[in-house]
Amino acid sequence: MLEAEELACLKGDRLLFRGLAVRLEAGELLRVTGPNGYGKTSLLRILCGLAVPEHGAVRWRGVEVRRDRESFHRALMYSGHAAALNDLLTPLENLRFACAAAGDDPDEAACAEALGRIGLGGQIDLPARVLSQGQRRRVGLARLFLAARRPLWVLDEPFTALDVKAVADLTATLSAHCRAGGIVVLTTHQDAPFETPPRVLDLAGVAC
Amino acid sequence: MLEAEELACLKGDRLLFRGLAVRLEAGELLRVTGPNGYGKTSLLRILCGLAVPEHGAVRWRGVEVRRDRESFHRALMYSGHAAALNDLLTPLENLRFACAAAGDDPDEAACAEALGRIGLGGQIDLPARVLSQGQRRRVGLARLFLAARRPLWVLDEPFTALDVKAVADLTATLSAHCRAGGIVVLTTHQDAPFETPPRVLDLAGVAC
Amino acid sequence: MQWESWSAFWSMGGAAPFVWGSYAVTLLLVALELVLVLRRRRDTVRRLIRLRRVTAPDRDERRASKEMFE
Amino acid sequence: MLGPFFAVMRRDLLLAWRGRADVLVTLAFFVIVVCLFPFGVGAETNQLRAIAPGVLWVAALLSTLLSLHRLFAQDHADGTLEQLLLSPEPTALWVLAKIAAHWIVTGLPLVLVAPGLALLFDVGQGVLGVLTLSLALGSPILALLGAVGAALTLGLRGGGVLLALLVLPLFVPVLIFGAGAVDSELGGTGAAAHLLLLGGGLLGAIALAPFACAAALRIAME
Amino acid sequence: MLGPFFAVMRRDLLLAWRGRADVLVTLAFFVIVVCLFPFGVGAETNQLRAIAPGVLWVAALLSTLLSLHRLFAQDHADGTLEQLLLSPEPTALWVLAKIAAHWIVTGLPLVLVAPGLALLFDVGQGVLGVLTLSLALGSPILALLGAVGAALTLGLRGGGVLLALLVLPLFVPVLIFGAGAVDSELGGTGAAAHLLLLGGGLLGAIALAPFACAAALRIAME
Amino acid sequence: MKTANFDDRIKRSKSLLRFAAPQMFYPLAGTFAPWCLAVAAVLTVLGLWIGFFVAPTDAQQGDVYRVIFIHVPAAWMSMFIYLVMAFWAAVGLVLNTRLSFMMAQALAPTGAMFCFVALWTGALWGRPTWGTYWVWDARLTSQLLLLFLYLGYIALTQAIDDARRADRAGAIIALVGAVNVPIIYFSVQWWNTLHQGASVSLTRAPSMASAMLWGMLVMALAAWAYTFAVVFWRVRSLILERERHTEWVGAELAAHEGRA
Ligand code: HEM
Ligand SMILES: Nc1ncnc2c1ncn2[C@@H]1O[C@H](COP(=O)(O)OP(=O)(O)OP(=O)(O)O)[C@@H](O)[C@H]1O
Ligand SMILES: Nc1ncnc2c1ncn2[C@@H]1O[C@H](COP(=O)(O)OP(=O)(O)OP(=O)(O)O)[C@@H](O)[C@H]1O
Ligand SMILES: [Mg+2]
Ligand SMILES: [Mg+2]
Repeated sequence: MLEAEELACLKGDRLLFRGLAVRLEAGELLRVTGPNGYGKTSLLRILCGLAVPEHGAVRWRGVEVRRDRESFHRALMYSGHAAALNDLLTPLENLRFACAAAGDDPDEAACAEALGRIGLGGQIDLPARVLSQGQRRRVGLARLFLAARRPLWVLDEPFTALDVKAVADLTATLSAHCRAGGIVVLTTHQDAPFETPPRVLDLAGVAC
Repeated sequence: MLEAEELACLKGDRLLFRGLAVRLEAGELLRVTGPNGYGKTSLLRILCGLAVPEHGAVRWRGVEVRRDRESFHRALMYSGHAAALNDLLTPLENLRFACAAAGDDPDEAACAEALGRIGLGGQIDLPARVLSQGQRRRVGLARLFLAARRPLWVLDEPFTALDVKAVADLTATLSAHCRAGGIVVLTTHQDAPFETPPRVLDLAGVAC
Repeated sequence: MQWESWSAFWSMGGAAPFVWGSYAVTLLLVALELVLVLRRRRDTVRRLIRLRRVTAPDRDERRASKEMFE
Repeated sequence: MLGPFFAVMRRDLLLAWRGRADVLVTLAFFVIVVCLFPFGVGAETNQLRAIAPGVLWVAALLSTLLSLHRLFAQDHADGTLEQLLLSPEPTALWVLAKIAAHWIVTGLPLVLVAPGLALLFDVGQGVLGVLTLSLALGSPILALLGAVGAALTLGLRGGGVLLALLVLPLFVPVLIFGAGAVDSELGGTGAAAHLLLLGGGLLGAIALAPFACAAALRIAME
Repeated sequence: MLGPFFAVMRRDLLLAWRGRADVLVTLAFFVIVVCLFPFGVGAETNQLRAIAPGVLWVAALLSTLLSLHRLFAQDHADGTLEQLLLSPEPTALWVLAKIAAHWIVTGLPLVLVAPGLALLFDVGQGVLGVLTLSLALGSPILALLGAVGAALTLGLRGGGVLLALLVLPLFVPVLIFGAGAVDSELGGTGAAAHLLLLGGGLLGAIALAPFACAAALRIAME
Repeated sequence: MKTANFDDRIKRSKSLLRFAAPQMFYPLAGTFAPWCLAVAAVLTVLGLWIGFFVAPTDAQQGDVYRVIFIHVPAAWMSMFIYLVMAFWAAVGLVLNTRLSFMMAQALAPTGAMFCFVALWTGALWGRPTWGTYWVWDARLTSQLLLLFLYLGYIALTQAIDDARRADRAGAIIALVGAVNVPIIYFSVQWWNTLHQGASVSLTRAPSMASAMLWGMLVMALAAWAYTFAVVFWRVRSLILERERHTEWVGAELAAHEGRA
């Protein structure tokens, strides 16, 4: 489904990696690891089409993503370092907007339910500005419950700032998505309690 | 050394905790735990004097901190959620400024060495803007090596975004600081490999 | 030749500040630009040479990367 | 297809409503700039009347400029822009929605209060209509052109003022035709030609600016 | 004791140097605003000459205003301000350092180019000195007063323009005396009284503004 | 191996397009630049000689008019360079050739310099002839706005330090500016004629003395040659910067090191 070939990433003067190839089939979960600054975030942004690689190409169902950006992005759900929350809007409003902007349009009840499931039932009406770090993160992750139809999830350090229980819940959600035939690519420095140990791509191995 | 009495924290119309008391002696390491949104960050900001508690008082060596802000702040080193980095300056410049602003004035060589120790030897001349998430975090933490003379360290989620090796290093540094008679207060959701399990203050216990 | 004397030439029929002001500033700017351009070239070369020395150990890798970019 | 268009529009209007103060202060800035002039140039009525259309137009232009950097900055900082760029729908579409919402919030109020301010400068009642119309046609052009500049300078140091440098030369023709419309109405030539040109400019800007803006945003996020 | 003062000063000047474009573009904004006026009000030399001091002063005021929100915003966003407030030295001291660095970077260049721009409006050479002096005394006052406003509006939604609303009324007296100095020099009354008042205002502002600013910052960070 | 093949392929290819490859253009520019500068120097001396010693004093203006020998070439160059710059920006965006963006960026400072020179000399000329340094005449005003367009382009490309982003963002603003240049020009023309009668305008002497014309033309040619020289040098630095990871730059630098 998702293939990357011969990827190279150059940042300023530094070649982070090159000749990186990866191929993911339905149901796979890939964990990208590597020490700080080895290019995990850079790789994920390239896979999403947010950044252009110095060399190489990314393919989705055999089509280069730059050729058919729209259908690739219809299949993708990305969550980056930044939470994509507006401080003035409530978690509910933020979530509805995030879905609508991505082209889905879930109704309010579905969004409220997703927020409840992720443990923000009590904060549904607060402006996002006053949320705690972990609560902000959760709003972004609530989209996962509404994006089940999107096969490809790309998550950059999703466990940051989450408490232990939330980490376990999220891990379960990710596993369920894979069992249902989805693909997950994630980075994390924490040890997440996956039932079956995920496939690992260690950037320390391909680094230049 | 550091005492807090009868602390209460009110946010909006939510009382996060009340009647919280804690007393730390030289050489102690306190880990504040609790699920997301239970008030860890709020507590730490109160302890530092950045926020005023709804009720109660914080004392440093027996003197209320509001009475003698300056000598309390001379003894304190705080690292919050935000990294306090300017994107245009290099890590070296950022670190030197952070120290100078806090009233210390280490020379350039000492700063460069601290950065080298924390694993940023190769990034010393890059603008902070291009650093990876973990590298940004490290610049802030490099101050720990230069703040050994300050007895009280208050760290809000210092392990976020750090890779496994950096977490281990940081843990060792904290333990060493305590052995030398310092005090450390930190929050984290991750399990850090402390040699001796730290004292724990669980906010889930005092939450309202 | 139109000028009776050098001093007549320099006074430009009374418009000396304007004429010579124009020419002087132009000359200055052109000279400045040339100096800046040449200095930039020198600095670039020096900087890149220094950079090459610093990264000398992985020069082989760089060569490999170049091949890859082709 | 229009999903993101309306989602962005609705959200931006909601945000403006939530941060009500914002709307009021762009307006307030306009009013204050206009009112500062008499302090600067002295209170002679004839002179003030002569410069009034120019002052109003320049003030409108400056207020637009001042509010422009907020068009994408917040969304850029909090990661929303990244998410929008990953939207499967065409980028130019939601960009247009953002610009439209921005104009409704910052441009429209100016158009509405301008006649009132013109009266303070003792401008003849006959030309108030032309003044309003010229602003109504011109200020969306300013917003559209400015959006391109805002996208280009996104996340750069000194963004706000760099933006000013980039777009002000582009604003000059709008200013000339806008202020010129009022003057030629006063001079008796009639403002039709100026207004037609402004209208044509508006159509051109609507057709081109969102695409330039979308390209600039993609470049900025690389 | 002066450690943080010089540290802050050095850093802010270094930052300005690093983002060199920034310095140039505040200046550019000033230049462009001044140059826009003729397009708005028409190119008649006499009229332009009459409004020139006012226009220059209003433009200086607007450029100052526009650059103000950058005074603390960046440090607030990245957490530096939090750290500075935890500094054991007096807050007013490093606040003064920040303001001084800001003026050197944004105010001083305006003072230096103003005479050149005055020539574009064909202002008599005799008053150029007074114009420059009035700006040299007035623009630091603007920076000091503006800093208090910037601190008060820190982190608020619509900060930039809310700031404008807060400080413009405070700026008006400065504008009146500043532009007035030039006018009375032209009118033959001599500018001494105006300039003395500006000088007095400057001393007062230096004495008081840093403390007000420090208090505002502590409140903003709570 | 592959690299060598690629280089060979470029060298063998007969088409002119091969010079679009930075490593081909780099030595070419290096060879031409000094020659261009020499030509510029010779032409300048010739032009100034014509201007100051052959051309007669003007009946109306006296000797002030001798500013024309830099004023007009500078004004021409400033306008022409902007067009060339926009052209390269467009080529870069369409064909995605790195060298085009570099050319655009190398041209901008020289264009801005000529623009400023035209303004400065015009202002100094205006003082004795019109009695003022500046009037808001259409032509002068559009020249001023052109300077702002240049400065905006330069400031933008300088503020972005990722080369790829700087190239493309700069190209967009150059093109938007180019679309606006005619609009600005005509609007300003209209504005001025609307507001102000033809009290002052650039009325030129009815029959320009032919020596004067020649002087102007020679100086214009000198400006051309100078522009070529400076732009070639600047683009060489840019190429080195951008291509620093490639092998041929490595070889080039090694050669430099050897010489030093
Ligand atoms: C700041 C002031 C001035 C500016 C910005 C300026 C700008 C220009 C420009 C852009 C051109 C070239 C336009 C074209 O070829 O169509 C030009 C040409 C010329 N200018 Fe100026 N000018 C200024 C002042 C003056 C003054 C004061 C005079 C003389 C009284 C003057 C005399 C001329 C002449 C004779 C030409 C050549 C016209 C031609 O070959 O068509 N300029 N100027
Ligand atoms: N202009 C530049 N010059 C040199 N190095 C650069 C430049 N820009 C970025 N880098 C380097 O590129 C790397 C970017 O890494 P990236 O953010 O992808 O890391 P990461 O693996 O996600 O790290 P983390 O675990 O800390 O999030 C960093 O090491 C950074 O220092
Ligand atoms: N105005 C308000 N009204 C109601 N609740 C509020 C208000 N402001 C803040 N809160 C709540 O106060 C809490 C602040 O928590 P704080 O940031 O201290 O949590 P934390 O323990 O650090 O969490 P985390 O682990 O996520 O960092 C959050 O639960 C937030 O929802
Ligand atoms: Mg990362
Ligand atoms: Mg917290």
